[in-house]
Amino acid sequence: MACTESECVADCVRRAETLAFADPPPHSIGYMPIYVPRELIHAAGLLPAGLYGGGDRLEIIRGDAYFQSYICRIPRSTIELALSGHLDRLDGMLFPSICDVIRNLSGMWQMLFPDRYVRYIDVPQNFDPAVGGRFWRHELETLRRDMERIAGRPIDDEALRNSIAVYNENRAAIRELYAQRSRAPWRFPLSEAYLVLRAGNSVPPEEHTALIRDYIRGAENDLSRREMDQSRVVLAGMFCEQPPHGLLVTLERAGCAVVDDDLFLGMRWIQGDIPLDGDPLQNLVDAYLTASATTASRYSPEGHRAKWLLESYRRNEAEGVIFCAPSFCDPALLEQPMLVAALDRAGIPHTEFKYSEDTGQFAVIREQAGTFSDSIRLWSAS
Amino acid sequence: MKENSMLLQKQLLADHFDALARARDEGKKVVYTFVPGNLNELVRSFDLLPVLPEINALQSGMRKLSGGYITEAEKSGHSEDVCTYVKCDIGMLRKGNIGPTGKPLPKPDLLLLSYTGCFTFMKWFELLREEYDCPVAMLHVPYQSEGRIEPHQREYIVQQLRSEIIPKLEQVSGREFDIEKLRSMLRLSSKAEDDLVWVLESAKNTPSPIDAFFAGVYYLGPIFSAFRGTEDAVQYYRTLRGEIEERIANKEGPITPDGPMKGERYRLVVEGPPNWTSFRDFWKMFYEEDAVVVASTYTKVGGLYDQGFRHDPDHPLETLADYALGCYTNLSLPARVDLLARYIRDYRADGFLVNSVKSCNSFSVGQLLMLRQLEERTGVPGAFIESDLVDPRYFSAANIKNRIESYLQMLDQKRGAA
Amino acid sequence: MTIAAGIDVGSSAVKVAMIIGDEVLALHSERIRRRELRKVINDAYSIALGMANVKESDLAYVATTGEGELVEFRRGHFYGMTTHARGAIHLLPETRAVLDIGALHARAIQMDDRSRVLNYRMTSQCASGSGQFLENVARYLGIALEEVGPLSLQGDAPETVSSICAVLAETDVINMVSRGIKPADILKGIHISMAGRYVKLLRASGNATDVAITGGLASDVGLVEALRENCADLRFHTHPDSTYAGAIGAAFWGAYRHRVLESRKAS
Amino acid sequence: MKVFVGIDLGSTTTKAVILDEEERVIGRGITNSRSNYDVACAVVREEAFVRARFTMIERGLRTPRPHVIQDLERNFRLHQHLEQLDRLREAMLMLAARRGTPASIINGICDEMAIRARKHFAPGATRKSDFFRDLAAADYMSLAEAIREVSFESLCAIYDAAILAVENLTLDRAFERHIGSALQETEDGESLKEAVGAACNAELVESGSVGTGYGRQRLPFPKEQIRSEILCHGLGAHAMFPGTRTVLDIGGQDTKAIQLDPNGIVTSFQMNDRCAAGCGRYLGYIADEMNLGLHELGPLANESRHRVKINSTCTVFAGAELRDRLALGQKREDILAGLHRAIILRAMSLLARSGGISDEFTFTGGVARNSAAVGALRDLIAENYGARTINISHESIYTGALGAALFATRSAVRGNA
Ligand SMILES: Nc1ncnc2c1ncn2[C@@H]1O[C@H](COP(=O)(O)OP(=O)(O)O)[C@@H](O)[C@H]1O
Ligand SMILES: Nc1ncnc2c1ncn2[C@@H]1O[C@H](COP(=O)(O)OP(=O)(O)O)[C@@H](O)[C@H]1O
Ligand code: SF4
Ligand code: SF4
Ligand code: SF4
Repeated sequence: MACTESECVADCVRRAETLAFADPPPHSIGYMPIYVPRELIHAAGLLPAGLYGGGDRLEIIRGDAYFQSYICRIPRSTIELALSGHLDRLDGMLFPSICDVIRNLSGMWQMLFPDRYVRYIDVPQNFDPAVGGRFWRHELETLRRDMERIAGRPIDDEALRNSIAVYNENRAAIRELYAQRSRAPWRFPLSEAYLVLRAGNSVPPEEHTALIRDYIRGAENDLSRREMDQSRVVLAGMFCEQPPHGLLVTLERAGCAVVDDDLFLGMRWIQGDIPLDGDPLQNLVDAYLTASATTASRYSPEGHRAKWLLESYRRNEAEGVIFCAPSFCDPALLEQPMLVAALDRAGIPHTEFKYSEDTGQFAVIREQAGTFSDSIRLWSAS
Repeated sequence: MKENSMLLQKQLLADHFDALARARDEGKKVVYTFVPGNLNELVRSFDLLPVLPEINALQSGMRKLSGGYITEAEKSGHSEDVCTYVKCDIGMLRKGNIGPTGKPLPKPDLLLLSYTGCFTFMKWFELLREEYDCPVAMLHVPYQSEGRIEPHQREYIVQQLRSEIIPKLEQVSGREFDIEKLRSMLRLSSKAEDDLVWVLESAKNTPSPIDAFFAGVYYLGPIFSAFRGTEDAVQYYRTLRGEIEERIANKEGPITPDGPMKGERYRLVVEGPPNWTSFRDFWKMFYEEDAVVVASTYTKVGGLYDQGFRHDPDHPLETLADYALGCYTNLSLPARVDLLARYIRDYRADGFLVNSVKSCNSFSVGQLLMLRQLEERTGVPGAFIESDLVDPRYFSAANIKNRIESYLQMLDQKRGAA
Repeated sequence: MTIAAGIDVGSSAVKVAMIIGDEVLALHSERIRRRELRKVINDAYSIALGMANVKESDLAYVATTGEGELVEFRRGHFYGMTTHARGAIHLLPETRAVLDIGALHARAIQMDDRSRVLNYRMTSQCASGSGQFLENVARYLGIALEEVGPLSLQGDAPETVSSICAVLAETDVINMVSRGIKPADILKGIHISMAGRYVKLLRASGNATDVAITGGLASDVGLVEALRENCADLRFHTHPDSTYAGAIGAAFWGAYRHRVLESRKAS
Repeated sequence: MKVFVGIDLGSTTTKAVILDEEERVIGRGITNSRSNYDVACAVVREEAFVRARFTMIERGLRTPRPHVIQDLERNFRLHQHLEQLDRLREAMLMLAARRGTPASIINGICDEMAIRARKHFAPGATRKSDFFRDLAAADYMSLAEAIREVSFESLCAIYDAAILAVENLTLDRAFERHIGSALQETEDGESLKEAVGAACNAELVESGSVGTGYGRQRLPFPKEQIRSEILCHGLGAHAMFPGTRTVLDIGGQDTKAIQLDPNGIVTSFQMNDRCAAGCGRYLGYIADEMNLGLHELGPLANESRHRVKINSTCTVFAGAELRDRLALGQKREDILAGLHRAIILRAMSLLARSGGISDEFTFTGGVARNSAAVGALRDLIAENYGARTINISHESIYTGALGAALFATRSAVRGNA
């Protein structure tokens, strides 16, 4: 079925909203942004549903009642969704160890919804296969048993292998989208790609992979899209609470073409394909130890994060870096000075600002992004 | 009026910071590490000197230096939003790394990142590593998400101690791990811990002879920090216990900066850390109204001794693991609520108060739900105030006083009605 | 020679600059204070045209900056920091950084000798310690804005404001007044805490030592003094026309763009 | 006659309530809070006592004459206003002389202001504000804008300095000074003459007073006479609506959610945190920005058909956001509707924090006078809690002061016993 990229985006928006604002499909397990091995959920025949906040349209009433003003937005909108019944049909919730906020949120869930399945997933910070690897395997085994219990059927190795293959495909499609965007950002603007990715939180991975491919084909064939005079930037800091769509539009209008970012890392925290042969669970364990994306939530032994950023800058032939982190996001904001120092050492231009998922005013951001882009564009020749 | 225990504690600190100042010259090696779940005995068993940046930060707060340090750190690009302990430490470093007694602190030879109950610690030492360019030993302590310590968690820690921490300590100190020495220190720890628990539980008396929050933080100094496992700490708690026994015999209340408290009108339980920049003013808001804190959770961030934990010389590595796993901020929220409910009941509290600090997500996220649950479970009304650890900009005295006063008047009104 | 206009639509005042070649022809500023913005813009613009003695048709380019989207007759828009840097270089050629302090935001900009913006920092979120806040306090104390600076210089026992929020800080000020603190000391205290925040911003943006202060608060001598006291290693420069830096910068960029476009047309 | 006074020194307004021994309200007063708390206190007390004398007049009449009394009070207020205007003129002339501004300009403006004042207080007229400061400012600014010889800027400065001086003067014995001339101008005034005389001579003995509110620490009262505003709002709301279980108070700078037991005793409460976003001052900034009176915001917002969703309620950025949105072509009423909803959303969170909304629910504080805020609150309560009895009274801004006065009465009674 041929469809244009705009139809495809509209389709994505509609599907993404089915989770947050209407009924989620039956038998799904909600999970917070990163480091959740979705393959294990999928292998049990359950749908992994990514929860990345409530966006800027959700009115927060009960959520604010539980969180002080100096805590980021994502836990409040997540609680709001749950307390207003939007998550009632989830069979359980997974809280990976991203930060103290998500960690404590898992306890709040236990208290607020004593009858529902809740699990905190402790992601190891030790990368020795015999130590951290063993621990992670234990976590995954527990998760596997839990999923089996919820689904009422065993997860055999074949099913798990199949799920790994499905997600390998999905990750490959996402990688292709990123590669295309980096090549021709005007053809695949972030404000669209974001929506296409976001849909992946609430549709089965097989469908999502197809959606992404449709979108890429649609946008490639749209000859009305012309190259624009923009500055190429890498965006960092958005791995958890997601920015409002208007922010991305603002960035692009202010002259920034985003060629790489860390949005929706939860879908692509495993880099490359996970092998299909051998013990599939062990393959998942090893993927975490050796092939997972570094984020601010993880211990970064030798400054891996800075390396990732510099590498992305070079690979994508970027001209600058924008740090755009959610307000009060400790992990992102704490690591920022280290990344800034690394960029300064490398002489790479950068700028930084904060947002929250319900930011409605973009004047300041527009001015900062605009000036940043101006200063790259007006002067890059000289 | 200074009591002996106070003088002793002062001396302990002074000696320690002197030793640190001389460390370079005397060829002693220094390890920076954190308070919750620290491995003090292990570090000391290698004859290494511990430095605790959190303690430096809170000391800077009490001496009104933190504001300047934080500004310094923010100037260099640190966000306004993040934990002020980190910024206070970085600022202090930028301004010459002068410790709380006015003597310079030595640079670390090792950053021992034992990472209990808070993710900020991890980034904190990553930041310090950039400054000092020295090795880091990382101990990942899993979270008690199900409200109990699981065997595989303990095992994971012991493995890390064996494969990561001990080798690095050996390397830095140039000594071999001496398990017997560790055992003997653990034995001293558990002795001091017995007396400490007695001190904390003395607040069950009426009137309470101690304030278990404002004075409590002083009482905990030695056991939470660099002195656990030493004879000095044992001595300190022995002396302290003696003094409190005397106060109980005389039916005396706690000692405050303005002398002994006279009446005891309200018995409170406090959740959350204190504010350090206006510590005295904050305390005064309580004792002026004859309110005494009989139990607090902050005094458990370095271990839940009152719930039965003791360092166990017979299982040295396992006990270190259990200790690290068991600190207050590593408990799940339901477990924290259980503990508070127990305190409210066991210490016969009239009320409980949450001091929510902006810096610390580990403490603060979920406190509003805890408040609601506790009110429902105990029938005791709670109060909620907000401040920060060491950022003077976040202590609005008028605002906090208003809330505390309103709260106490409410307790009064309820009592009048009953 | 190219004649161009720059209009800086701020949140408290509209500033207009008319330039010809390398020279400024006329400058005019109109405070908004509860008036309809479009009308204020039109008034300010026509007054400036009159002052410069030019007709609208003489203008090669009308450039806006700030919140200039309202201006229908503009030809192009430049972002605030780009224009302030340009304006500062025109007024104070020796400077390499700009501290622009307006009604709601402060911006610290680092630049090179051709006004290329190298780095910058800007306040966002909380509006504490902004010009608006100072204005409210002045109104509260019954002091005309022009007197704020000179009076602050007389303060000898400054009282610092603790609150970060401008609204709550106003209450702090009310309390101070009722405690009998002299207006001079209150103002000085406010200036000191504002200066602290701005210096933080400046340092975070880079390390040029010659700093041009632009924006409305450049004319506040009390604030300038507080900035100088706060850091001895920076040299702060002001110019009588500092307030107009944005408008001037916009005008010059406009003229530049005009030349670029013309030469494109020619070729 | 023994009376009891409660004073609520708020961040934006200061309120006083006077009770008689039967706990009946006989007088209320309100003024804007200002730098000198003692003056604010004195002014509001005087206001309340003036109002109490009017109550005495009513009580002294055998046949009720509400219309005549209304007229009388209106004329009285006009005289008070004109007196203030004279003082303002005097202060401005002095300042003008010092700055070299021609006196004729000031006099011209002031003459016109006096004419407008009579219109403000004409029968049936509605005023933009209860406060002299606001009424005078609106008139003055619009007149000053038309002046060409002197800059708007410097005329504003003169006004700003003068109004402060004028506000810090107290108005003692106001009743005695103006009632005579007011009576003369009142149609049918004769019929009140006797009652007015009696009211003038009635002895009102202040037998107890209690202070509360944001600035209560600075009230010239001993500590025993100070009560927390939480308790006062609780008790006041309970007195007005005895079935009250939940109280929401939105004042100038803070929002409070209070839960009560059946006796009006507070069982839990929550206040907004450090940030002043979404409180009454926010509406004040918005009104200023739109050049409207506070009274006009609600009605305008109610005209909205397409509410805009607004997330930020930062008070300081309110003006900027408003301008942004107007520039985007959004309608004033739609933005206003969104703003009101945003404020109430914040309040709803606070209510949820304090334990939800039980029946009956009472809304107090200045913002309860705003119809759009009330409308938004009704909607949100219905959406989230279902049917609840919602009490709002036009006097709800006095709830805290009423509670304080009740504490004064009761502690006097207890003291006597
Ligand atoms: N002489 C002065 N002293 C103090 N503040 C002043 C003075 N002149 C102007 N200001 C302040 O400058 C601000 C306006 O600055 P401006 O740069 O025009 O801001 P914006 O561009 O945001 O409108 C106002 O808030 C005003 O308070
Ligand atoms: N007549 C009115 N119409 C609409 N809003 C009003 C009116 N009067 C007061 N307000 C609102 O009430 C607020 C003041 O409330 P108040 O309870 O007096 O506060 P505080 O006790 O903090 O001074 C004002 O900021 C304003 O928003
Ligand atoms: S946005 Fe940041 S602070 Fe908030 S939950 Fe996510 S990682 Fe944690
Ligand atoms: S966030 Fe809390 S636990 Fe962590 S370092 Fe800061 S104060 Fe300590
Ligand atoms: S603290 Fe004040 S300035 Fe900051 S958001 Fe709140 S109201 Fe606005």
